[in-house]
Amino acid sequence: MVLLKIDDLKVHYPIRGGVFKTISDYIRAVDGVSFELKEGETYGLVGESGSGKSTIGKAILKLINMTSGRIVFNGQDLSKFSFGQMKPFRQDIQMIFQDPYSSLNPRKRVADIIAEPLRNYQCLTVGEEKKCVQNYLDKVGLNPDSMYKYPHEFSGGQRQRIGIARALTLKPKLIIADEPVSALDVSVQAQVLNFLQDLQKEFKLTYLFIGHDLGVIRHMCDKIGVMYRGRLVEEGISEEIYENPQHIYTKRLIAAIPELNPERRAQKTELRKKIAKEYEQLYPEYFDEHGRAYDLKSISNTHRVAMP
Amino acid sequence: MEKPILQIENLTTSFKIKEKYYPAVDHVSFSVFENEIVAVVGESGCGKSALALSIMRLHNHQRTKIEGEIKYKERDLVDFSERQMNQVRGKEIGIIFQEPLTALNPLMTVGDQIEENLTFHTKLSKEKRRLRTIELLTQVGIPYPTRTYDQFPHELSGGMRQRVMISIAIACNPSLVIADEPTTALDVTIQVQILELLKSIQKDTKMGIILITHDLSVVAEVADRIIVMYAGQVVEIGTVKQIFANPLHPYTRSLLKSIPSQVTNKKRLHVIDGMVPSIVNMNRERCRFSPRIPWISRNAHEESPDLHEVAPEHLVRCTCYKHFYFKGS
Amino acid sequence: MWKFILRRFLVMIPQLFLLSVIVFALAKQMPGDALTGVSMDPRISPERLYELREKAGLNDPWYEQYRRWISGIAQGDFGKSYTHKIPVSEVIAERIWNTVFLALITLILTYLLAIPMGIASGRFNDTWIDKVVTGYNYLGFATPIFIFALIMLFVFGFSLGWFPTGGSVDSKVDAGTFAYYLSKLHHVILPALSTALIATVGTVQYLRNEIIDNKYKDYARTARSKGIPETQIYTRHIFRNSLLPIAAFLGYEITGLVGGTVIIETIFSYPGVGQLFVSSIGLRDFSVVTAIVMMLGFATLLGTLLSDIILSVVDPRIRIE
Amino acid sequence: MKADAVKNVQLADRSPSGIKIIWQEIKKDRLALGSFYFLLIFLASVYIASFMIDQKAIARVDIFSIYLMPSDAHLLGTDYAGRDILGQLIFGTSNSFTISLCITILTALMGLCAGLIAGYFGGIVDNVIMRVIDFIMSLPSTMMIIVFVTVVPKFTVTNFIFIMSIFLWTGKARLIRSKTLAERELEYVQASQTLGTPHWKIILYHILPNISSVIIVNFTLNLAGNIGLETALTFLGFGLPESTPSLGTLISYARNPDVLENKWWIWLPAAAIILVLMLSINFIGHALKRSADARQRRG
Repeated sequence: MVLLKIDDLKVHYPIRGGVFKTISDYIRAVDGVSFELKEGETYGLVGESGSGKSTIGKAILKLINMTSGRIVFNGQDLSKFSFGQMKPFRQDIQMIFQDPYSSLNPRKRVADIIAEPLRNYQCLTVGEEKKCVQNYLDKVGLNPDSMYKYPHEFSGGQRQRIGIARALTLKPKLIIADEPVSALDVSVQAQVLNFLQDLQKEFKLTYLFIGHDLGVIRHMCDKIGVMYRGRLVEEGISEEIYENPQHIYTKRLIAAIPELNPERRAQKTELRKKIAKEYEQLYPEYFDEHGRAYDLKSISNTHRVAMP
Repeated sequence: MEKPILQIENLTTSFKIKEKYYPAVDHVSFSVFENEIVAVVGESGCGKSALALSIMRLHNHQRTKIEGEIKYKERDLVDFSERQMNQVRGKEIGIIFQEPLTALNPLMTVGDQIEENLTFHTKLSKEKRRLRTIELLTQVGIPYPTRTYDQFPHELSGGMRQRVMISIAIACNPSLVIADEPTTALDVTIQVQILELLKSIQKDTKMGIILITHDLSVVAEVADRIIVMYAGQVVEIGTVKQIFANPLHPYTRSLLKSIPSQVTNKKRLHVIDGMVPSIVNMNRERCRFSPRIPWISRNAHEESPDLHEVAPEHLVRCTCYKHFYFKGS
Repeated sequence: MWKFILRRFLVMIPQLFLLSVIVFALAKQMPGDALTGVSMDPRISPERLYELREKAGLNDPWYEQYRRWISGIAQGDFGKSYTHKIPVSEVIAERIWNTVFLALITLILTYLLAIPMGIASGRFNDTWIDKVVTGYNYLGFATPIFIFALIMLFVFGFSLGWFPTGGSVDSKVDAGTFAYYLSKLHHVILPALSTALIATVGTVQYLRNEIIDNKYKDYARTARSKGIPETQIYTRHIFRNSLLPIAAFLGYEITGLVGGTVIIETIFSYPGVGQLFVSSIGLRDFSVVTAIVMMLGFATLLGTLLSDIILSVVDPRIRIE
Repeated sequence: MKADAVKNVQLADRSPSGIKIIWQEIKKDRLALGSFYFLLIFLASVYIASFMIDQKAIARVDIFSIYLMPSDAHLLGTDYAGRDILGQLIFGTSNSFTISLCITILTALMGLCAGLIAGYFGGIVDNVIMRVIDFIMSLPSTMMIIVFVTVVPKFTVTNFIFIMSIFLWTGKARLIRSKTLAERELEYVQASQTLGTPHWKIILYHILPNISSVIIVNFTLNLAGNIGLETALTFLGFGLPESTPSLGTLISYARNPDVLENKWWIWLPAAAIILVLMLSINFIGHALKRSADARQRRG
């Protein structure tokens, strides 16, 4: 079943210039993106900085105003709601943020941080609330006693887990994870990723996983959308994207993944050279005269590529 | 065997925290040879950046104590005066920082910032300096060097800025370049280009490179030898093949296993329990990694193991690595 | 950059308009108008007065009066002073150069004091020199200019007699001679110094923080990694980057001085615009008051404009859009 | 990684209870602590004294004791109308302090409202508020206040406070706006939005506590500044009406060169009180500033 459907989403920012600050052009942060999330799956949005991947996540939650398009969640069109009207739907869509340091209010205790959504939506007694907070702390592997501590008493990984617990309290259906591990060290990152996978099973969550690390994305996601300059250039299940990339940009991105086996360095360098050449030669075939990627075309049931 | 460019012996860098000195880099020894890339790997707080700054002696002098030997071409930099040090910095040893935007002066043109290096270390005329700067910009792959010369850092993209940083570091043909997380702030595709660039420059100049990074995959791409650091100490040194094919120290092995590899999908990742000990509350008497290996009995550890050779060029700070096994491996 | 400056100029037009409307409204609120003197005359009948008012346009709707008033100002006609019996522009013209001179000397002294102090305490922070400067800053922050000026006047003017206690020039010297200019300087030093010693504090503090900030920045570390000696790092990088915002403060400094002239000129009986302003209010000579507010308001607007322009010129991040 | 570490330290420094830290910081700074106790005792005694003394007796003109030197009868002498200077000092201090406090509170409230709203919502709201602030800031405020004071039909203390506040809230609003803008960029604000917390709650319960230290510092320093400004205006004759004596009133007698030169007891004590008041408030303010700014924090 389709849980979230994004249809031709556009987020444009005006560029003002000239003496009178008139709008001379737009930055097309997201420029006509459409995709679907099925219930229970993990959809990965991958791209380089400025590709618009984070903007999509924020536009779904109305943290950023969208210019046009439709966002249909569970059959409800969210795009026509205002920030305030979104409130009932926020229970079902939650977000995990990138920076474990700034995403927790330094002046609030962990208990208050995790209970914030509960206080907005449910009227619990003090005892119930405490029980609930402790329960979720336990779920993300933190000591229930830590609810009386302040965020600065925790390490980056622990803070990120607090953020996850906070997102879980309303029992959401969809979690938008915006680069949840990119600020963490490898070993801590592994821990958080494991938790995300465990929780997905336990709560039947659907993830929209936004990231730039192709290794992490492949590890986590069932389906992947590759973004470039505000457009989706390719979409497919993990194997298709990684083993059989079709768009020239995807190819280049995949080739850029560092090779963990030092024995194969020379091969990899050769491959990258080849792809770089190909990229230059074939660029006009994959992008129109404005450097904009074409619309997606299906080449198999699951695989879509931006081609003319 | 040839002489190393840089030979570090028992280097200890301590920071003053509340009137007491705590070593962030603890008795580190290694050497760097010509035409070699030595990667220093570790997670945040392991002392790798402190190590980089110690070699250049760029720390805040009032709060830092550097002990041990930093032998650069037979001369010990630790004993150098600031004045002598200034003859080494920029001329003999160059450094590339992580964040190219903040590392460049926002109010100075790119050209002037590169030229500065030449002004202080060469006797070139103004015109010659300009030509050399443009040559450098070309060398680091900047498409329009003469135009970029007069541009300010904020007008360039992240990758271009890092290229400028590199050209500053190599302006005087140093024999050693320290690259402190040079690609962390960059996108993958740009990261590849910068690493390729470093390698190609090395090919031409035969300089030694110390690559400081937290990213094992970057190491696998370019390094010749690897130094793994944990809590201020070196826990394992070896060639890239040794470390990746046969990692011995449990920390190295855990790190490698926790990378979400590109082959295993949806499998659980390996997790190291516990936390990196803080510089202040660290038990320096015991093996520093032992608290994080719960499935090994405590007495299996030697109190404070030394770094010892297990194969040619392969050193490990662990006596009981043979007893370790990992679930699923 | 040109676009920025042009836009900045355009922004000033509505500001100027608003300023003039406010000043005009205030002027209308002020008791008495051009005919107040006449209306006191018992020989003039109310009918005659009405006629006079009609003729002077005082019964027109406010926008009509405003239009006439503003077009007069545009031509340099501020009306007639009721106490001095000459055009306001002439009254002000007599004084304006004194004020400009005082402001100029104050500005120079402020920067002469601020830059070395700020640099010294920022460069050598946490040494004795920094502590001395910081201590001075504490005192300066806590001392209102008018009290400090009074004490200065009391000590150096009255008790020691080193400086004159009023006026802008010795009446015995001939205009245009060297002695005349010397005397002018002599009169201006004490008020200027009193202001500068206090006004400098903000700039010192700002400069100090800016230097301390800059010296731990990454780009300073990069400069050190090039092997540049520490002193050169300061001259080539840190001072430059820290002084540029200070330069941009010049305009705001002027704005601040405009407010200060009112107090300082009154205390030192210095015949400038500020003193004229205070005495005119006392004498209820509102055409002069209106003119001064309008003029100095214009000056402050120009000051902020100047600051914005300087900032856009010196900072390449704004200069190149 | 490095940048994160630094950020971590900065955020960690904003530890939970601001007031505790503030108090610790003041305690560490002997000068500030001394100033604090001094202010407490001094102001308490001034306010108590002003309740006990009969104001009418002080204001009574006594032509037989004009310009008396300090003596047993008049500890600090008398003024041109034979009024006791000490009594006037007590009323002046309490008046000046109360009025400055009122102005500071009023401007703080105005600045908070405007700054928080402009900074949080941004866009057109921000644009409009900032244009207004820019305009008020570009007016010659001292002169405008003077003109307003003379123009206002019924000049009272309340009017004076309002007139001053109109011109003095802008700096605060600007500061609070810039802090709010910076705070708004932090992800915890967005997090609260996604958690369904309404805007006003985010502003009051999340952003405000995080910028409170800045506001407190600014409040303290402004309080000192406003005492200076009020007395200066009164000194010029455009501040408090003479029926409400201020410290500035006493100093304004020094505009007469004879008083300035020969009758120091009239103006000097008032000047000294202003200096001491402003200095001790400033000392506290700077200690607070250090506690708010981790870089400058001692030890």
